[in-house]
Amino acid sequence: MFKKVLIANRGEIALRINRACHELGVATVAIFSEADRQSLHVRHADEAFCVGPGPVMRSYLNIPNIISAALISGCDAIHPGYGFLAENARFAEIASDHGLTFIGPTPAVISAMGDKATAKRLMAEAGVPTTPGSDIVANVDEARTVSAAIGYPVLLKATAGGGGKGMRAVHAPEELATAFATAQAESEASFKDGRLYVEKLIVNPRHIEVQVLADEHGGVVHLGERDCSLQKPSHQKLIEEAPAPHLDDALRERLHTIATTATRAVGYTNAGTLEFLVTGGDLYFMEMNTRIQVEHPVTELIYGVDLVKEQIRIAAGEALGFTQDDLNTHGHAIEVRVNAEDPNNNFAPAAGTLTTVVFPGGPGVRVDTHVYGGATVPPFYDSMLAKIVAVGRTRESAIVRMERALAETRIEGVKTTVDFCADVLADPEFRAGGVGVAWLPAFLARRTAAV
Amino acid sequence: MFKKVLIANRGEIALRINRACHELGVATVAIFSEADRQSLHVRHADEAFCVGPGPVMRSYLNIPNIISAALISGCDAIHPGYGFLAENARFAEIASDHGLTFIGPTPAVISAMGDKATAKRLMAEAGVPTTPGSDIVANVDEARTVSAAIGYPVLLKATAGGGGKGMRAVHAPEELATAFATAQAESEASFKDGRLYVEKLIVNPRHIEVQVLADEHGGVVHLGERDCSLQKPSHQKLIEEAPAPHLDDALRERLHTIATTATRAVGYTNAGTLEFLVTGGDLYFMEMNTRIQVEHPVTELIYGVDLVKEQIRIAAGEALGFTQDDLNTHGHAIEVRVNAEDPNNNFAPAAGTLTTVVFPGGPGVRVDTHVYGGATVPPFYDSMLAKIVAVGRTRESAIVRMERALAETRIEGVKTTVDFCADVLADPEFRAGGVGVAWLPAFLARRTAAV
Amino acid sequence: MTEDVIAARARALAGALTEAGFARLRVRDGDTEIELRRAPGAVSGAAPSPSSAPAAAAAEVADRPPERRVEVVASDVVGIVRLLRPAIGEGQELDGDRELAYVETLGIRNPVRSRGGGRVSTVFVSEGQPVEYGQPLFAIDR
Amino acid sequence: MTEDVIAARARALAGALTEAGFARLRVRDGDTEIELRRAPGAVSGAAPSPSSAPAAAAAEVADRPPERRVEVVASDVVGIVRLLRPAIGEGQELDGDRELAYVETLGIRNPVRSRGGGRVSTVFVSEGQPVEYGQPLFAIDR
Repeated sequence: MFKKVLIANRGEIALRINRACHELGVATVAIFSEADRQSLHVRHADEAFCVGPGPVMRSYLNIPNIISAALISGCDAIHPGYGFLAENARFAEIASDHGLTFIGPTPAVISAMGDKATAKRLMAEAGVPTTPGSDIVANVDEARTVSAAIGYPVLLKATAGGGGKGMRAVHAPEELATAFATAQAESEASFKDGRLYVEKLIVNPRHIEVQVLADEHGGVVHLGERDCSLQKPSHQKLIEEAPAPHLDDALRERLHTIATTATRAVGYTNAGTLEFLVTGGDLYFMEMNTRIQVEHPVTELIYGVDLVKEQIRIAAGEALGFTQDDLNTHGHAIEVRVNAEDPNNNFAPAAGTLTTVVFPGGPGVRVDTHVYGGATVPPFYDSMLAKIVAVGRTRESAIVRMERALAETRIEGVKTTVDFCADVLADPEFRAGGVGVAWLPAFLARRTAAV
Repeated sequence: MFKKVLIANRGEIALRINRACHELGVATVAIFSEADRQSLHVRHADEAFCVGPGPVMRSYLNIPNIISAALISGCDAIHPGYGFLAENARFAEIASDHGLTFIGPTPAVISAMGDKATAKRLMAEAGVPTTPGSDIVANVDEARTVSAAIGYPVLLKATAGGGGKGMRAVHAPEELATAFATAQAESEASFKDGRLYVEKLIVNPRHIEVQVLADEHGGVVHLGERDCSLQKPSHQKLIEEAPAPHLDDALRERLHTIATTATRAVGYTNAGTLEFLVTGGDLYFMEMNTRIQVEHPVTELIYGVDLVKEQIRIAAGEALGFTQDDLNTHGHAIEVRVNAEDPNNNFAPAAGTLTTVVFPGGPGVRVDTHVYGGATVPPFYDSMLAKIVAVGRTRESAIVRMERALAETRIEGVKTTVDFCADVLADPEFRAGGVGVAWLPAFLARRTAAV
Repeated sequence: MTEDVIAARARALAGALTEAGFARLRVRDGDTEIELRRAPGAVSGAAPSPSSAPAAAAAEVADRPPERRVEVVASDVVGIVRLLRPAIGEGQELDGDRELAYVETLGIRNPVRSRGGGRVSTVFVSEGQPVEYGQPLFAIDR
Repeated sequence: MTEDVIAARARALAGALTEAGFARLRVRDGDTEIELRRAPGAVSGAAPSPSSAPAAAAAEVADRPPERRVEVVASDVVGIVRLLRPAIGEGQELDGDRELAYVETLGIRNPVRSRGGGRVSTVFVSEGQPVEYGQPLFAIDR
């Protein structure tokens, strides 16, 4: 096991990793920007280094300063969390070059999965169903030929993409040229890589992802699926649950089998998530996230497995302490993201000081947060303040528990997503379960119209 | 199921009951004293009635005002929580007379178990091992005869007793007269009942209790045992865990069997706890608590059963939804009581305003509390601010998790038991597991000497 | 100050008074001074049961100028208000201590007394209304 | 104010400055006034990588009376301090902009410059010492 781990992140996930390290008896080093000096993730770590000013380019993405902090403090490993440098193969490589274990898969796998077109090709080769589509298209003419073959509507996607950037839906041939130019420009601006590929546009699919763990000795297990179909119009997830409701048993098993097969095929190690679009009885591989996900707690609560501890154990060379047969689930879990955002104004992020902070407690409720009464929300970072997770014996009991948890939550000083999420939970269609990714934007539009 | 329940309590247990009711779709009515107007238990209930000023005799023990509040608000049941009126048979009777279901056993059973000598006799009749001792002794001479027969050391105990009041250890015949007079006077003053009985004094036993649930249709189950041996010199529990460590399997099973047998024998219904003294391979029935216990969450966490919801369901006439065979445990849980007390000054209670309140979160941690940053701690009530509960796969992992949870906890404005409990958890003897009730006072003395 | 404000402030101050464990509290706010005194019998936990507790908690409120003393009579039980027949009305002159109403709790009628003479300036409650502990019932100009 | 206090206050103020997103901050406290200005290049996220960022963040502290301007030179990287040989010492006069030390980060030596003349009043660090971003290295009387 490692002696000391540098946590290359901030916020709730930095605290989450700090908890896992401390429970494993591993010392921790936090990094922080000048804007985060008062943050809980700094307070709870054994050591902490300021790595730069508030803006992420100069602090949380500042590779030399972060690696330097790890070396100076005598760390033997780095946990990247999610976001920031978590899927940066170059960062993993530099860490490795300096004798630091990167807690995640190998740089080669990060790199292959990070390039969406490559990932799709590799998965197809491993027998994983992928959305009908092309490899990288050189220009708009090639895109037109391919789109005609696939049949409209299609999606233009950036191979370096993520978070919906460099992505455009095209419903008819005459829209293609403009969409191509826009997507290419956006991708170039966001990722310094303007390469695009074409994919069949699946209308209102469900977003279902499978959690896997793979050790460095050939051990691979899945920890079931999560339904992340409740996404804001920006495609950011807002409410997640596990298991996915109303999923045909055969389809569920197929998802799990495909995930473990693919994990083995690409030589994956550590924790990872394969994202699928599911529509009717069909599933299509979308992408593989080579890191811990924000929504990992819903899986932890029903499997009783600490995924972050497993990440660290795997990176330290340990074999998984369980096989697929040892894993079973209890009940249903649901997560709500409490963001400092205004749901009545396009989820515009809000910064400020939290005057009141009261989180829920009691049975079946887990809160992961880095904020507290009096904390400031800096303007530089992700707007997530907390994850509230509820577990119950059934989906309905988990939802009811979440409703009472949200009713107990009081955050003042900034606008949050708490009340909006409570409205979602109360909606009969959500309650029935199994909605697609188009549901939440439609709900939002209905709600806005009603106000 | 009930439509509306009056919660005849305050603090964290009032919130706990409020949570259970809301998750069952039952409306709630809180009661509060003038000193608790700003408390969370008032804020989260659907309705709330002020029943009197701060002192408990005029508010939380004010039976007419409480029953009146229940009737005025249209409640059909009352949940008493623990403490206050929870084991007051007369209150249960008055509630019943006014058409309100008392969520607990029948007044007759409360009354029988509340009288310690009667309870002991009933248990002995049911074949439960009890401490060698007497029925009520009329005077000091009778006490002397009985004590000689039992053999010193003995305990003089008040039949109406509780919380160590009216209890005296007697190590030799010449101490008896003084001890008898003191215990009698104390019991008379505390309970208006000076009757005493004599019991063999078990030196440094473990305090192990068994949780039972019994419905009104003959269904009885146990939910295993809790080890509550970590008690302050005042005999108040401080740290509890489940299951009890290093307990011989045969002895554990005997405890469980005796508990369910006794529960049936006394016609018990609802949730109850049988407390035993355990020493070596012997066990002795001590008393039965006819209510939910403070430390119930450790059982909930390893059994996955919501005990307060079960209480409500049973009182509403439902049959238990599971049998003994359906129940099984996962892992180990530990609870730390965060009290507003100064461990360096005989756990003297502290009142004041909580300037900073940060509770722990993340995986495997549950917090039950009614306090928040800015809340005041009134001088009238129990000093418990919160219960922090940690669950892990093993005892060691639960303890380690609790250590990191306590490290995350920050309460400023009053002195608390947090650091003291962290010291207890770090002690090798505690870590080894299975200490007796004399251990914590000895640890306290060692710690005080070291300071 | 309106009677509503007097009642609200009196209740808030009564809470503070009890929490602080003091017998008297005076607050000056601009031209207005509010003084609260705990009713003589209403001391900490002395009464074994509320029905034997002395008459309703009193909150005295003084507004100046003009020189006016308003005393709020509050309920010291949880129950249902029963007005007298005929009911005491606003503007009614009281020539000394007298009954103003009852609050019924579990069938027991707890009398509400004026504890002195004056003019009833406000009746805060109506027949059959549920009231909690400390809830203002009448305001009396002394 | 002692140099320790100057350093501590300068760092605290620098944090506040960044959080608030302002370029200049002045605090008067009794006889003492501390003024901080963000170093011209150190603006929000403009620099693509820290090694190409302009010279160290500067914190100017003015104590009056007497009329004295102290400028604190801080590290803008995380690394190990390498003093010059011979090392710049306290009391040393600088006749203009010059190198004071290096901070070594992953084998790269990041020069620390005085950005003007003056007298070195304090050396906060020693050879081989690890420093974080924003950590004061030298105080210079201008």
